[in-house]
Amino acid sequence: MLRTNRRTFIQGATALGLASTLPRAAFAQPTRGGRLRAAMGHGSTSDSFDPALYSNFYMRAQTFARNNMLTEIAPDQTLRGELAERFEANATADVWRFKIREGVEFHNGKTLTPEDVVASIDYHRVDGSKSAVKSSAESIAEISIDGPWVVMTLHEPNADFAYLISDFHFSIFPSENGKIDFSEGVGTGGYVVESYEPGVRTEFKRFANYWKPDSAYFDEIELLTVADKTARITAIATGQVDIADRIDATTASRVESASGVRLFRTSGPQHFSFAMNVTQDPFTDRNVRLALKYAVNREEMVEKILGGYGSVGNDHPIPSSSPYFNADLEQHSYDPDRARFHMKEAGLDSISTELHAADAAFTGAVDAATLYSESARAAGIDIKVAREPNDGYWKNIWRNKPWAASFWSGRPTADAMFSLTYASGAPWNETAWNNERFDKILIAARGELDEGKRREMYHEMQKLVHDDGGAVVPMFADYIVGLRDTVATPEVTGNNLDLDGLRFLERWWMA
Amino acid sequence: MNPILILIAKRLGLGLLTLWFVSFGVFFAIEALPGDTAEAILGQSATPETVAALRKELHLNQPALLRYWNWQIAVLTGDFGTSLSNGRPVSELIGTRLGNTMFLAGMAALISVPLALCLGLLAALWRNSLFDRLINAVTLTSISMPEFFIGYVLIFAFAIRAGILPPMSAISPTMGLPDRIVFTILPALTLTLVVVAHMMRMTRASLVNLLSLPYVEMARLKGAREMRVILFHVLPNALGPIVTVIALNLAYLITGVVVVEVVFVYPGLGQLLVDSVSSRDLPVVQVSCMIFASAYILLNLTADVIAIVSDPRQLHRT
Amino acid sequence: MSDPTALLKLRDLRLDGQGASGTTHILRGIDLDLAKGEVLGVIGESGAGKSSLGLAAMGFCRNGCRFAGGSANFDGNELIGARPAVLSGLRSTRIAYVAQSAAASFNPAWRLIDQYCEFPVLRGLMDRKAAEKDAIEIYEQLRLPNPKEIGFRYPHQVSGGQLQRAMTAMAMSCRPDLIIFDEPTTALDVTTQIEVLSAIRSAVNELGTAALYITHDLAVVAQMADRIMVMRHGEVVEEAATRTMLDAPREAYTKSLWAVRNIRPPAKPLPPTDTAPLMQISNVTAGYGSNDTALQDIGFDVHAGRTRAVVGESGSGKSTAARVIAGLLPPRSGEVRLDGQLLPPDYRKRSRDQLRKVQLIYQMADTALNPRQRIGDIIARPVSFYAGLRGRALRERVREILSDIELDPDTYMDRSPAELSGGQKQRVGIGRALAAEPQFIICDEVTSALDQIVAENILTLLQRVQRDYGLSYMFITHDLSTVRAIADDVTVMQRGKIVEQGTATHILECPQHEYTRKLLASVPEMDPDWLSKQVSGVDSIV
Amino acid sequence: MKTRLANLRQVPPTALFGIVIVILYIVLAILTPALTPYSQREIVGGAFLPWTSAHPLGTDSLGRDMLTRLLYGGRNTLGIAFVTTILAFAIGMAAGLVAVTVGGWLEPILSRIVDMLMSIPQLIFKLFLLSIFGTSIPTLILVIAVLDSTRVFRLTRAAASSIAVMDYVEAARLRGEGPWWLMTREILPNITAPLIAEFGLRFCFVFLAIAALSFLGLGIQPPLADWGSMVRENATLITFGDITPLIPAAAIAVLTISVNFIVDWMLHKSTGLKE
Repeated sequence: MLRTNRRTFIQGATALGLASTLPRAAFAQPTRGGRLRAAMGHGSTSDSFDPALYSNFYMRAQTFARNNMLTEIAPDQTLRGELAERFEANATADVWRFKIREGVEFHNGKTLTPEDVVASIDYHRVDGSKSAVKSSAESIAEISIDGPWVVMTLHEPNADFAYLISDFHFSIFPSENGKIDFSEGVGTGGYVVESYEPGVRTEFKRFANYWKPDSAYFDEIELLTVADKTARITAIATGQVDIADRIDATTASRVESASGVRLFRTSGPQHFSFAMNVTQDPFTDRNVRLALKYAVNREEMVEKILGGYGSVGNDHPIPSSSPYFNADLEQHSYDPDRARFHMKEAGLDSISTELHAADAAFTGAVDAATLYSESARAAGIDIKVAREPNDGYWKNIWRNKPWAASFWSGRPTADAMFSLTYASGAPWNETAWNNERFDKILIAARGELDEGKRREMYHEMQKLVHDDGGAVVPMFADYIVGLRDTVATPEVTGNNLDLDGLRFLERWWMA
Repeated sequence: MNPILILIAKRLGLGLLTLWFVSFGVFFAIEALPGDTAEAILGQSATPETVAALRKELHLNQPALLRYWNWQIAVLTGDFGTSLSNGRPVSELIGTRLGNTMFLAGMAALISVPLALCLGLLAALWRNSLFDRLINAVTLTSISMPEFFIGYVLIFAFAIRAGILPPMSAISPTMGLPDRIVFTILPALTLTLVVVAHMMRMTRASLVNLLSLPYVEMARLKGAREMRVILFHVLPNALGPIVTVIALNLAYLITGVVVVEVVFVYPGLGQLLVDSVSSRDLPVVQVSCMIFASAYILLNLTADVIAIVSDPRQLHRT
Repeated sequence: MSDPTALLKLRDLRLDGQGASGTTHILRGIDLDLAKGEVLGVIGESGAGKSSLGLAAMGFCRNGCRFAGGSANFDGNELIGARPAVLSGLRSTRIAYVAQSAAASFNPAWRLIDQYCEFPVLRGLMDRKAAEKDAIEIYEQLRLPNPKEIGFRYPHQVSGGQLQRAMTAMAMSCRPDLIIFDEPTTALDVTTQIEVLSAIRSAVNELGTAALYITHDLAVVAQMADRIMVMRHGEVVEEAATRTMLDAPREAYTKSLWAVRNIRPPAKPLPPTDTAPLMQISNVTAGYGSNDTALQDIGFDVHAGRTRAVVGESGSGKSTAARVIAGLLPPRSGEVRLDGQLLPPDYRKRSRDQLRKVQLIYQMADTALNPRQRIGDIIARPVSFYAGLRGRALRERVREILSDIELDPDTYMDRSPAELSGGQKQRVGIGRALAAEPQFIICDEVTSALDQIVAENILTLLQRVQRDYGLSYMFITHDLSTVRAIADDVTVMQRGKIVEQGTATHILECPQHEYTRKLLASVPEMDPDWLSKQVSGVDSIV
Repeated sequence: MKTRLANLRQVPPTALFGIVIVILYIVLAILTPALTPYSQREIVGGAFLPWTSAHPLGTDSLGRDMLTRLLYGGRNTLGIAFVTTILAFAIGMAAGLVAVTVGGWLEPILSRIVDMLMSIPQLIFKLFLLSIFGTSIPTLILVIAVLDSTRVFRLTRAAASSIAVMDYVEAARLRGEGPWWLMTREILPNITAPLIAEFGLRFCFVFLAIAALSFLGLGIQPPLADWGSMVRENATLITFGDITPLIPAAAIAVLTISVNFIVDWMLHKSTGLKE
């Protein structure tokens, strides 16, 4: 019942995938075969198969190739079952039931059981879990098995729970006595890991007994980590790889001009922010925050930092591609006079503050901060850019300095994004913002199954963050990927993340 | 031969002591680094809770000295431990990378050492000729250029313009030897250009230095022609410094090639070490540093032994 | 072409050297004829061009030099401007060379016999086996000890005198027509020199080889040569048969060389020895390592105003004794007293005044003067350091000292050591010692690196300042003619022990110890028959 | 003075070229602020603009004027390398001279420490230390200076010990001179030639090391311009046949070549080696 409900509002988003930039001819029927070589900027020697510690896009792509989750975000942004054949919630959205697909085989020949699912979820919620998704996992009060069904009872209602569980950390691994075994990277996914050198490469072979039809088209895949952007671009330009991600906005046009290469853009939820700690002076004053929001030239930043490959942000984390995006909200724009006005309201003649940034936050963060500083000067605001070392930025600077640059890759749902970063007491509440009304509707929206009411709630939340919140979100950045003509993409691709929701390995094929 | 054995024993002992100091220094240097493995791995997604959990799992909550002690005991029993960040055995993790590093170093050495020796000999033979000046200027130039410059120029020339060699050298253990060689040519060539100058100039200088000695004049007065003078009379006496400089450069080929690894995306030990430092992966950093230091120590020892063996004055003390 | 039988004919041979200061003429038109089997002695002081002449006779010139004209004809082959292949073909097989320092001229990486066999085998004269057999025969002929085995040693394992003979053997390996000997015995001790000389002479006689024998030592050349040629400044001064040349030199320069040999100290009233000695060395035993004993229980006194010569060959411990006295090498036992006062064994423990009273003059003036300091500064430092003079007074004192050592203050004050000749540098060394106003000066082989005429001048200067300043000298030397010239008392040392000591007249006129006698007997004399006379005697001692 | 001019005429063309280039670099480095219309961190236009009269070398990946950054990069890198080299020499020379002159137990201890420091690969060691102590310019200078001073120490020790055995040094010792006099008056003036030559070489190595570290992201930090990171930031252009990023690399190469030429000539002169 819920599934049909959800579909109605998600469909609107499908057109937002930027697949339309591609030539028509690319949308041929998928064909099986070939060897794909892809170079990704992410991936490090410290990566491992341990689902608690997955952290980057490389591991996401790898995980989606070798493992399945209970649910999957489809290219059209709808949620559909993956290893869960069906799933449903009770009326209060606090009990969720997942019917586990039968006859699904792991790479090692073991058949998938509900016990595997329980063990895989439990791995993240046990005491002393080090998991990155511990907070999501802990929202589950109880897991039980009911025949082919796995039943999860939540502490609080959450209409988006099925979305949360689609997170790649919740990969389903084979288990024994309630303990999962992830050491060899064995899953139920479309590809078997032949070899994996952390920070270097993964070699995949197609899994002959993959359960999912019309999926996993390549025979073999070589997924490389190529951290050096120049090397990635050279590799795609010379045809040494078929896919290279994280193309710099500034070089994108040149990459596109190379023969046999085309760009693949995704306007997703990835956004940059300058997070003010609202408990510290001068950011305690809402007018100061507003003054700073009007003192940034967002168009210039998109142009210069993103090379035009992105869009302006409106000081909240919800992308325009989201079904809950509040289009009616006033767009904050560069207006020195209004900035001055809010300064006066705050009883100040000028503001002098420090903005901490490092390129570890996002590429060009220091330059973005410098641009910010220059545009703010016209409004009489003196922003000193404090350049910080990349190493240790997240630990020492972010959330420790009153105002610092930050980066969010986005979350699949508005709820997840808000809960993670804006709810009071949320682990990553980078602005230390604490708004009762916001917290109240955030929780209410989770349990609200009426779409219209829900949308209104999310619109209000965006407005609250927009008007009162401590984050300046100047821009949403596109993901840019270089593709060689050897690679074909489907007509509709996901825009919740880079590279077709990072499920390109099972959704794309050789041309 | 006795003095040589004594020297080897002495130097090995000293080398072990150095290694111990290195391991000690590395351990506490990593301790001094801001942040630990737990924080490094969890990165932006770290919460105090999960960091604490991970720390406990990795035993990072134990006192540093105890951890160092345990590590040391384990290493002495041949167990290099497991990587903190991905839980793989360090020996396995480093093994592949070390193999790659050695392969690249070996290939670069195979090209550069004979080349440097030949050029050095010829330059000494035809000293002050046009050839000598030319080779001198060329090697000075190549020694003066940053590695990444040479690397990018070679990529531009051979991979982009000519399109005959791959720009990226992401070799894998499953590759066959011919493929490996093709993939490694460009980085090996880059390294060759970097080290050949040093070795060649040293070869030439060592030879030329001896040319003014009385026994060289004697060889000429006995009727030896220039080639014979250089090859038979001078070279045996110049071996010491030449071998030393070769050893130094071989050590460099193993230990100093991070930049080349970055430019060519070559999965070598240097990159692993740099990555491990940033993820504070102590066991990996430790073992990598020890490997580098041992390479340096062993190569220098070999050079010294060869220098002694080649010099009868040191070999047969009376 | 005056002598059609001549083996080697040089005509107007000119050699130029290119230096930093421009072109210098090293050989200025040399004419020379050498017949088959003849031995020609070439004599001259350093810089006369005699070594260059020897090399030119092989068609060889050193780097930075070039032949500027003339010809050198060897048995019908023109050597000047000849192709390398021609020259290389003649060398070893027809012309061979024996260098001054055999230790430096043997390739350290090869065994002696390898170096002997190199060219006989390379030129196809014999195979390796035959060459080795031949080497052993020649070694035997040159009276090398252990001729069967010595060839299989490396150069550093063989002593200097033996190396010199091995090098002569090597020169003979292809039975050449001509051997160039370039100061082959200069670096050797006298007792060794006599062995090498006789070995060379008999080998040359037996093989009937012609030879060019180059040396600065008249007495030596008198033993070896049929004819003598005197060179100076790259020119031939005169040339005559050996006896003629010795008995009746024509040119003034030759006569002055001859005269130097006969210089004797002017008679002087000897200071008394019945007072307390100024310097007293007693029961000193010292060595450089724990196992090494370079000095064994030595003791001697030096009285005020007197000169004690310490004589001995290399390794006798005479320089070690100097180091012990200077405090550079604290002895294992024994003591050193100055004016009755015990000197601390380590110079670092000595007072400034004690340091001042004992000064040292070094053998090598080149390394004794800091090349980065001007002459005036070198001499001024001890004056200001010890006497504390400053400014004008200091300058005046430095000028005085410069005048004392017979260097014009105006000219030399601001010069650097590199601009001085060897003799002048040695004078500065003396001046620096005098500047401290010492009581006791150790002269360590101060004249052995100098040409004879210059050396004589230095000795004369030393004697004069001894009188003027009332100094005592300890004079270390291996050269007995120097001892004759300067010593009041003599100590003879051998292998770290004192063999014999006493007044100079006593030791020189009636030596008691057989080593002293051998030492005295080994000093070559101008008599061409001297060597023949001595050989039997020396052999019996050896 | 006359002789100096005469000497200049004897300078080989390679060394002359080197001297001219080095002087040119120094002049440019000093005059940079006057020569450049933009600031090194100022964004003046779009990224990777082609060469125009307004931007003779185009713009970089962030739209900053390339020529401006090239000049500032030279100024920054040169200055830092120079200070670093001076510091390395101060440390290495002092330690080397003290080891030789004072000797005793100090000499083997210093040598051991240096041996140990040198048995760790330099670049890795520097990366390591920089990640510990942070990448500020003072730490960059200090880390490189301390590590490079080991080589200076070795050279100084070798050169000084060959001088220390000279008779004139012994004479000074016997005179009762203290270590300061021995070091500064007797030994140091006689080892200046190899030290100056080493200074040139060391400067090159320091320069290249800073460039390499910057290339790896641990050297001079943006937005300060420096040649190493300029290459890294803009290297992508090479792929598309644009040689602009090679210019800073070439600038490094030209400078180091020049210094090497000068050093080569000085070594020849000081050793008097004609061959």
